[in-house]
Amino acid sequence: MSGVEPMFPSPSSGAHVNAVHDPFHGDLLEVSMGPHHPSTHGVFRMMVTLDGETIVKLKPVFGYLHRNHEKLGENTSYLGSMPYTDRLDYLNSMTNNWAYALAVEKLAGQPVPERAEYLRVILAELTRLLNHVCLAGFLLQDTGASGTPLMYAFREREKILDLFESLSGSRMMCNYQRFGGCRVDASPEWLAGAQTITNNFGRFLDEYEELITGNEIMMARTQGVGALTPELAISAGITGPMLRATGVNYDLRKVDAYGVYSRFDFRVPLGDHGDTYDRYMIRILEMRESIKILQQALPALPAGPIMDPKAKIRGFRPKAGEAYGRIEGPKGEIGFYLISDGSPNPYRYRVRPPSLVNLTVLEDMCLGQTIADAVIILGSVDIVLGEVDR
Amino acid sequence: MIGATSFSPLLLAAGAGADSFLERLPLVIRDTVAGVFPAPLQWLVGSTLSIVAIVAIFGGIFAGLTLVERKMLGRIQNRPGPNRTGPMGLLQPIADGIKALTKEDIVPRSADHLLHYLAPVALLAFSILTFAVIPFGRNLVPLELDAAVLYFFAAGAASELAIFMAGWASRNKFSLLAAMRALAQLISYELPLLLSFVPIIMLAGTLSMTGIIDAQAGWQLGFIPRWYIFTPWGFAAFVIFLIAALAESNRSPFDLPEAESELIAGHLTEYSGFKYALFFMAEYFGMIALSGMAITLFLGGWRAPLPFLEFIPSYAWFGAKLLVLLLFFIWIRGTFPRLRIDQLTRLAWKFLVPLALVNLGTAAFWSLTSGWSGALQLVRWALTIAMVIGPFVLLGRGLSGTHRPRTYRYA
Amino acid sequence: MTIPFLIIAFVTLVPAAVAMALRNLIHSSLLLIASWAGIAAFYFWAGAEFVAFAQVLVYVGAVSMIVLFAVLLTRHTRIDAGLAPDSIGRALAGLLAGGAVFGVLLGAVLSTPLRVGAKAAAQVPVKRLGLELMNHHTIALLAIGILLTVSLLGAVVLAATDSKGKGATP
Amino acid sequence: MLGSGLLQGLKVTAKNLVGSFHDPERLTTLEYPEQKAKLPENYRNFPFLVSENATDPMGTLRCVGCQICEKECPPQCIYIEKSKDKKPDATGKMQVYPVVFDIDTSVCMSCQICVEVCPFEAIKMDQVFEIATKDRFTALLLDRNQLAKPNSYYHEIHPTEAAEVDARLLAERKAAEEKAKAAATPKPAVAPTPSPTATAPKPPEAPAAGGTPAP
Repeated sequence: MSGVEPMFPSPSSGAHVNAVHDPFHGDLLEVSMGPHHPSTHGVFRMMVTLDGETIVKLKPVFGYLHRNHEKLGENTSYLGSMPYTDRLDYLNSMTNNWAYALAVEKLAGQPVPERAEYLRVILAELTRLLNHVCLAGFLLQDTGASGTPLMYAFREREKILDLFESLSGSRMMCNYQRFGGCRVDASPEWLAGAQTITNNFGRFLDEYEELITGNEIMMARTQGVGALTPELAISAGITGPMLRATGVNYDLRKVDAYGVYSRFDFRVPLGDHGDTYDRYMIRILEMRESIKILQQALPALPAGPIMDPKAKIRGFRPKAGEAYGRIEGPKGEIGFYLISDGSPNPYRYRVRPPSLVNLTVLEDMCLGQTIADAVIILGSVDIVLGEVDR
Repeated sequence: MIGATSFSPLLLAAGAGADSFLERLPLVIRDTVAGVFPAPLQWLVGSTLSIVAIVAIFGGIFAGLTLVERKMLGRIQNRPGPNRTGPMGLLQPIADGIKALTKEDIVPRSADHLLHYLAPVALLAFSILTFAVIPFGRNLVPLELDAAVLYFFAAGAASELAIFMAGWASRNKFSLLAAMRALAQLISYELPLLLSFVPIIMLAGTLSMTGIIDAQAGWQLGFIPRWYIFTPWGFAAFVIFLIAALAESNRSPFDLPEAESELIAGHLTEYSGFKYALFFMAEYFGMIALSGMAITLFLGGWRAPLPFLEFIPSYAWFGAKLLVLLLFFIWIRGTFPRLRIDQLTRLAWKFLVPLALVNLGTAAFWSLTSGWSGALQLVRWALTIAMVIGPFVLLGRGLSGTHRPRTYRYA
Repeated sequence: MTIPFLIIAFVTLVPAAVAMALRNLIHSSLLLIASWAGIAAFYFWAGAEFVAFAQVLVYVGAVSMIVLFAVLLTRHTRIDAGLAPDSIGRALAGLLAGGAVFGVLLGAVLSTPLRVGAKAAAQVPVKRLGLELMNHHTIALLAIGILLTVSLLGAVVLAATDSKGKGATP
Repeated sequence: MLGSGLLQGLKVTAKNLVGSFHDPERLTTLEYPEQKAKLPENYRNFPFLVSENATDPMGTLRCVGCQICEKECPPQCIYIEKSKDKKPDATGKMQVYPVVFDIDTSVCMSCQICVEVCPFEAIKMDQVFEIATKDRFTALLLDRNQLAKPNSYYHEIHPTEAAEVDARLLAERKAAEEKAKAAATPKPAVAPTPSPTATAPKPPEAPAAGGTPAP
């Protein structure tokens, strides 16, 4: 951007905005959306350069929520880092915990009893429902539906959060998985509650789809907006529903078949256009698949201990070495890479955040779209700043 | 004297109308109050009384409407809505009013102070002007004008000016961008709004409101009122009028200027305190005026829907229909996402305007074939319905051609 | 020369004059719109309601938008540009031209056969206006209609080609 | 047909509008101060120190000042100072007790790792969440007097958990008495009974180290 002479002095009171002159496009408008903006899902800033309404350049700026998570991991014990993983992607603490526990178990070669494996699958699928319902609600909120779809989504989310609270003690900061199993056993009443919720969830989804999916305004606003090509998605390392929306068949639950996923039959939906509508629909269909998994896993939950008896809670010193544990989180592949030097603290503690990786292609998707679309495209990427900034 | 003849005071009801006491009540009040003053001043007192009545009643309706809107939106979203201030949240409008009054009124330093102050005043003035011609009841016609419908749209059209002043005076890039959007939206929806009521004028044969209401008097087949909404072209015009009214009053699917998710609060970004409340009052008055217009043109103004219900006073019927339309506006706000600016203007120019023009033809056909009777009556209805549905489906396909719910494959 | 006539004349002429003197283009265009409203008041005073509402609808509603958009979108004029006459000669030439036009207008007004009636003309209902237009002046009406449609289509064609030229949005 | 999706949407919102008047499922708001949600038993907020009885909380604190929780706490918000002298604990063994036991509740994130690693069942999670204060510093730093709560309170908020903990402590006390009786009477030929390992039904709090603090 050459020649940034403010043709039109940006008023001190108005948002930080100045007009720039660009030799190719003529007079452009550089607008800063965020970090304090109603629709950027947290402290995330987009420096958008507009030519009229269409976006010519978009520079994402983040790091406002950086809490030095990985360096902290190196100074606390393995167990000490577990509650911090809740704060990574604060919408899905169960899947964060499981990814970390999986990595440490791989590092220390720690077996996990059957019942704990089944419980982990149940809780991961409940978290997937939670996250995708949240996304659908926020996406509709960005397109302008004044809160109605979001309230329906939150009504369902609260039921699942109550389940997590009665099991782990806290709605969102569960700190529930341990290396070699889970911390608290699921009581029969809890399992009955989970069963009723999964049975009713299908009915809620039908009502939700009736409200949204056929809605002409919603289709007009999202179809063909923010399209992502499969090649770009693969080369940018995109994972999760965003990748499957472009048609690439890559789901860790099928690829790695970690835990006991191989025992359940479920399908992986794939999109063709990779635009915002596909990303929304893929998440709705994935919710239906998660319900199917839950309905198979809940009755088949075996009895037995939920914690491997030989597992040590304190003074846990894995042998020196490194391990990378990854699971299919609701937002994509969340992985933990640990290097241990035999001491109680990990030598290196690295998190692979799916939100950050999926965010790297934001500019490619937004070029040529209008400013109203940029908001929806950001919404469909489904980022949580806790995970992006770590 | 300025047009003494045209500004006639509250007209005594021409039509037969039930002479029940309630019906003549407004006249009785006006005569008793005007009687106190000497003769030359009586006209002046009568007019100020009607002005005071309109501003008071519709100010109250505005206050009630803000509460009803929040309660209804709440109920749609499975929550009770405001119920803390007063028994059922009934004191909420008063609380909002006090809040708006006491909030600090910040004016940006680089703003154009004169225009910044004038914008809400102008917007409110223009939207209140439109109330002068709407007949609220048999004897409640504030101003009996011969070209009343044209007056209504002249006052409505001037409100664009005020929005431009608001956007420009704030000297803020966001509000200027939003003011441009608002103007594009208002101008492109002015045409369908005007075109949708032209067939009514053609069939009613007059531009004056009471004339249109009289044209909708009488009953078909004994109990169906002869309102224009019950004719195929009338229903199509009513739908176009409602969509355009939604856009004119910046309501839900078209609330682009105040698109929170994009441009913060559009041209209202730099307003706070009472000026912000004035903008909202103007928006709600615009909505009430447009629904009053829709009632007069399509729903037979203050006429009762069924013959045996005539004993209820006429202004009660106007109020009931107004309530139904306002609730419909709120219901739409609770359901639909927002359209983008280019889709919004494409909807206006490529869908509503052609439909309104075709509707003109259908109404012409309807009026020419009014002589047909017996079997021909059915043919007439069938043809008119075909002339309404046909273009709707054709243009509809063109509008949302590629947008269809998709089917997905599974790996 | 009744009082309302003076008031309306004041409301029409003074904003127009002030508009010429102001430096801020937006303020002057808004004052211009105020004087158009003054003209509408004239029609009202003369009892021609229909023309008054048409004047408000067309001028205050639409033409004002065009004026404001034109002022806003012309990029290169400084918004607060007030053109001070840079030489006495040019100011004199301006006055001369203005005076000449004023003289011609005054002559035409004074020599017209219109009698200056104190009483306002009879109230003309809109229906008679319509019939009059449709019977005696249909040709003029149709000609204006065609003119407007052609200009509308021209604008649409211009706008369509213009957006394609500068990189069409998807 | 063009408008069918929109009409469907309107039908859903209308169903919810009407439903919110009669169907409890469609009106989920809980008017907080008047109606309070029933907290699940596992709910945890800030920790508290368990004392055997309410009459003499400082005397009968279960905590022996072993500082394991201080070391294991991720945000390091516990501060303990041991006493010089010793006092007998529940099983009669002479134990040190904490003179100072502060928890900075502005740092604590209620992750209950201290409860998990405490070998003496001395610290448990509380369920009090209405703890707003005006004073940002001293009021949030709770000392041992504010933290100590009787075992009866523990039974109140976590009934099943408290019952298991009491059962285990009782077993330990009995085992310790038998050992003491066995040691007091002449040396029997057989080896002393092995100290009771973790009993099966107990929730896997921490493998009871039989009274001696793990290294």
